[in-house]
Amino acid sequence: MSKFHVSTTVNGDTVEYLCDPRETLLDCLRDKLNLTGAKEGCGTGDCGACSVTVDGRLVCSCLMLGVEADGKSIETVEGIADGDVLHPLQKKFIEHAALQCGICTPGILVAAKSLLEKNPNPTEEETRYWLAGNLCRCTGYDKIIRAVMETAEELREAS
Amino acid sequence: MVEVHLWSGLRSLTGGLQVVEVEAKTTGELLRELVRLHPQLQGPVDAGVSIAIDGRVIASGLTEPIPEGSEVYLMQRLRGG
Amino acid sequence: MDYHSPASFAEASALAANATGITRFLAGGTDVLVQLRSELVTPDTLIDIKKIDGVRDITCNADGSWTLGVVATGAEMSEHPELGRDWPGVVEAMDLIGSTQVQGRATLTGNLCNGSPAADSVPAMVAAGVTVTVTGPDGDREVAVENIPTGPGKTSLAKGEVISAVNIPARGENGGDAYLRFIPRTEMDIAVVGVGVNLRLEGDTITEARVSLGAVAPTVLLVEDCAKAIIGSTLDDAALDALAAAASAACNPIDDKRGTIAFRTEVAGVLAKRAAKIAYARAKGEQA
Amino acid sequence: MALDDRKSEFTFVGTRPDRPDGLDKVTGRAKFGADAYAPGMLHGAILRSPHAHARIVKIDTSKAEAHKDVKAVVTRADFAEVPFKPGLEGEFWNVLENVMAGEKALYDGHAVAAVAATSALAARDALKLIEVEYEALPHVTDVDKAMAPDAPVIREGAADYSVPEGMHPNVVRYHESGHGDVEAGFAEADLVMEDSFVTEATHQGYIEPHACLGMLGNDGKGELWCTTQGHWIAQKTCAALLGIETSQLRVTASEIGGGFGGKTTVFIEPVALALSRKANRPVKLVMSRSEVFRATGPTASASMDIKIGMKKDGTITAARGEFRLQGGAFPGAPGDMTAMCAFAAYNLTNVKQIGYDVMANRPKQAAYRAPGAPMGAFAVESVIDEMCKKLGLDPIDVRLKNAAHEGTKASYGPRYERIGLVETLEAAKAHPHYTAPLKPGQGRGISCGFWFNHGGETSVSLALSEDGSAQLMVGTPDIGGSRASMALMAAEVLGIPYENIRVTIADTATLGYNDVSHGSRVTYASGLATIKAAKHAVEKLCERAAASWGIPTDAVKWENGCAVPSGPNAGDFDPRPLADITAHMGSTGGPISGHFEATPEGAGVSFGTHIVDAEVDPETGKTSVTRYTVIQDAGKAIHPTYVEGQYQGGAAQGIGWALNEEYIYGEDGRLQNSIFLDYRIPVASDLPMIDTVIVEVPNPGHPFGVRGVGETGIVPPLAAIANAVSHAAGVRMKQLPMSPPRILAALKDNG
Repeated sequence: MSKFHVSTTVNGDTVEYLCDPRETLLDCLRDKLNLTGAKEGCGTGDCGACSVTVDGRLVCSCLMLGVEADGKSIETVEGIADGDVLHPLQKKFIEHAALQCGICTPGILVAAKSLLEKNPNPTEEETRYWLAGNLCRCTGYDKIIRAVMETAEELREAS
Repeated sequence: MVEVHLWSGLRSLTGGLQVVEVEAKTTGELLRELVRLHPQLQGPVDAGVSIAIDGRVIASGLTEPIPEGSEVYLMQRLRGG
Repeated sequence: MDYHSPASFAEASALAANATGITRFLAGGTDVLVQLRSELVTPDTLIDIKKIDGVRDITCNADGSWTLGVVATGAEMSEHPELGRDWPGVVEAMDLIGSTQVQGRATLTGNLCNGSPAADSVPAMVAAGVTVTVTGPDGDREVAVENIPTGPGKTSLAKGEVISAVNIPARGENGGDAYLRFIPRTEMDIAVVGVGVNLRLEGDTITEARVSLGAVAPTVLLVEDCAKAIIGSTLDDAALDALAAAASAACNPIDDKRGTIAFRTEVAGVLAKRAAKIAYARAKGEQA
Repeated sequence: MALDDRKSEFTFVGTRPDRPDGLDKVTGRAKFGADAYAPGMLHGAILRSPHAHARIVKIDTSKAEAHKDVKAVVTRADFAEVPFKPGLEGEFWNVLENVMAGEKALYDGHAVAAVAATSALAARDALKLIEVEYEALPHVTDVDKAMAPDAPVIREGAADYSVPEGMHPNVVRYHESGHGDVEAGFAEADLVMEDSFVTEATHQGYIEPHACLGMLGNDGKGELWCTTQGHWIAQKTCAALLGIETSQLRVTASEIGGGFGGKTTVFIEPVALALSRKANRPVKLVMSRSEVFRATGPTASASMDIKIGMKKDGTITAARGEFRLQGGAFPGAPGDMTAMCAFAAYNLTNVKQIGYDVMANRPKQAAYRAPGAPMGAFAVESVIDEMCKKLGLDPIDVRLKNAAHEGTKASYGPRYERIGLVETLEAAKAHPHYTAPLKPGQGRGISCGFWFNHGGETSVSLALSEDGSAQLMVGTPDIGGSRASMALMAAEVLGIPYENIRVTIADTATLGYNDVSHGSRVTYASGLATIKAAKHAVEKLCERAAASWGIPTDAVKWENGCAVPSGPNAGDFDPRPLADITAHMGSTGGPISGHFEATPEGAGVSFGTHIVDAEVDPETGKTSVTRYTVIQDAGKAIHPTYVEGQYQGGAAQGIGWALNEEYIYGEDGRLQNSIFLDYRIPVASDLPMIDTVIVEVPNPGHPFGVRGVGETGIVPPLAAIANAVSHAAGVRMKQLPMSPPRILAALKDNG
């Protein structure tokens, strides 16, 4: 079985890897690029723990093949902070205890960032529906939703 | 002497007694005495028991002192999640 | 597994025609990858059609009809400024599929070709009278959406055939469509029942209607009795009751992990009424 | 232990600082179970039975072994030949049998063989080369059917001493307790109600699948990295199953992506080590979600009968409950816990409870947050609610009238110490939620809940650095922010800033034994041990100060992070801050550290009361939870934000259990919904904000008054939601989950 050579951009860096066509983008990020921030919680696109953006579009990296990433631009949780300056969402998640075990946190941060980029003023309902594909089993979502909405408010005030 | 209250499911192993008197100063002695007096209690003791002394549940410790006159209950070993 | 990314549908069709074993086309991949990962279906040949020119385009034609490229995603449909004004039912049906993440990849064509009787977009497309262009070794043919699925996981597409475009009719005057589904949660579930309604009015009276049901039979149903129940009416209570009765009567569901026969049959009627009211209000130009 | 130094004024405890592992967790840096890699690492995969119950006639692994990418194949024959005692008393045998089937496959998903190969894909492909010949046997998955005379026997002789004569061999444990005369009590009642209830098995649903990386050399020395609630139990169990010495296996706990009780045992860890021993290379094993559902512990399913007698004024005269719990193909279903907890909230003169532990062809049940308690509360609190309705009484008033308090003889035997049930009920009654108007179609429900909590074996070590900072090593994996709580308690004792304390979850080679993070014990037991270890260090700090001042040690006390003379007679010396003492510790007697090892036995039981509003669509039977309030006694909240988080998480899991989560088995005994698409845990859009009220009735068994808070929060929701739904729908729901088809069917039956 021949492998495919893929050249892609991840968090601004040009990277290359060889992959079997059956391997998902998530497999490639984790096993070939050592970017283990994205997690596999289900492998079926139901939990969102593997969320990344591809050319600016929020997707589950478990529902995309590694070979499809060729020529794309991918952003993962590892790229959210600007160097050592945390993104406001990251700060707010820590401050609000919007995580308990933290396994869903990378995916939720990627998804929430994508929401705020599209909609700087989401309602609670919009936030909840946007994040419906990001399962969290620890928090009951309360503090997550509060953290996202408060970040949105802060970002609006700052701009 | 300590009066040990058993759970009712154990009566079949003590000839119908639900309260058993034993001489014991610690939880470990208490279990040893219980089994000595009622050998059939070996089963539940092996399966795991907890001991409540005046309401405080000793989950597994065998060295806890049993003060004179305290109220003592034998309980199934507690498990948690 | 061989992976190909052809540059044209003709090439895609030829690849499929010449492939042996199991062949799958890869659009959004939200079903294909799940089946691959769970080893339910491991294709021998996977043909990625996303590199074909124009497959993402959403085009409004001169006659008011729409042509959608086969890998236009749910998110792209929802974000389109005009499509949802013409066909809110089709767009909302597509939008109901999966999460925001899934919307970033999932397509109408993929939803259709997966062959699930519970596919959300399919009843909406059937009600809307959508057709698809099928490219095969012998050229193109146009097929009504309701004629694509033939049973759970099965389609009428022959070896070497691939859907190359989605054609949505012109909305025209005084028309409205709607899609509703029942799921136990608010999101992320497969439809237990789905109902698509598309109708046209003259004044307050319904003159044309198409009603389709999902997840209540081996394939999505286009139910003529439902249409008959409301055509000629102003969607009064009697018409709604007749619609619900016709919808329930058309059901031929199964008991499974997602719902019971009794539940699906009952709720099909309930949702038919609710969807018809929304479509009716839309046809009248009211917000709904 | 003596707790003469109880504290009620705090500097750090009760504040809400950022958690120490926050940065790692928001940047993707935190390393969870599947995030470890090793040089030369192989990938493992496990072959699982497609049958609910089958004799394994033959396993032919030769084709898999011959494959070029495959480096090892293991079956049961590759595990320890130690003749573990089977049945209830032999938990090692049960675990071994569960992680790799012996003569029989006992449930759909039971492991039968495993491979290690050079890639994950190669390992999965190689599984297809293993040929297993099965002889299918009759199966049973329902608890009541498993107890019926004609039920297939899962395993002869698994029952223990407690099971009365004449019961089916699938009944493996029996519990009966209570006091008074229930029949006499029923005779005194103005109203007696009797009803039956059913709950399905649910899964803990942690988002992180089980994952591990193991290396075991043929010298008997090994390393294991795994996601677990307790790495010492993993160490002990793996060593036993592989026939090696416990201390030769070092186990490191990864960051853990949720457990809720489900990661208190091992599943893939011994398999990875067995593969590694055979291949002589590190082996990583990661479960798929489907494997998690099929082969790791769901909670027990239950079938229950309740009978309660009540006077017109709401006084409960007698209560009787029978609880049949199915816990998979092994002993362990917590029928005894269900029975002991069911009526624990009430002061009862006459009470009797019976619990059964029943085996069936399902995966071995594992603990799930207050294991056994939620089902019993569902049944009991539903009947009480129905009686309140019949008698026209306020449900909180009735509970207050019968509430257990200090000195009450508990339904399970002993008298309560100081408890906080009444306080939670009073807070519920005073909460604006309780009297807020309801819209048409909505109903309100309340319920109480009880859980024991646990202490357990605990070791903690604290070392001071020259610069005056402290490193604290605890052995209970941090699932929900416990490192923050530990640092707060250490800061409180040492009097140094919270930020100056680094908390590490130590591996099994660097700290003494620790029980699992379960039983709501971490903040209680590791917290108590942290306080004691810090005090131990403080004693040494005081000794050094005393020596430098030339006064007796007992003339020095510790105040605000400084050694100070303890009175006017001790002499006039300037306070010596901690950092001042540690700066010179090398030359004044050596390094300073404190440690504590014990089994704290004062966990203190816990109560909560929940209020919930639900709305039911009468045409579809769909329920929405519109408002939720959790009120629970925390004893003392160390980090209140994380206490709230525990309350909210428990409520959310309870909502899932009540409304949509269930194990669905087909006629063939196979699990039909082993993915998150069809095992429906609540998503963000399903839930409202979850309000919390932290009641603080200090636990006399902890220096700061802490009671565990992790588990009690899942006990009341099932009943509270059932009560709300029943009021909203106008029909009593007696089966969980209250899925739309069940509610709609109940509405139809009700006309």
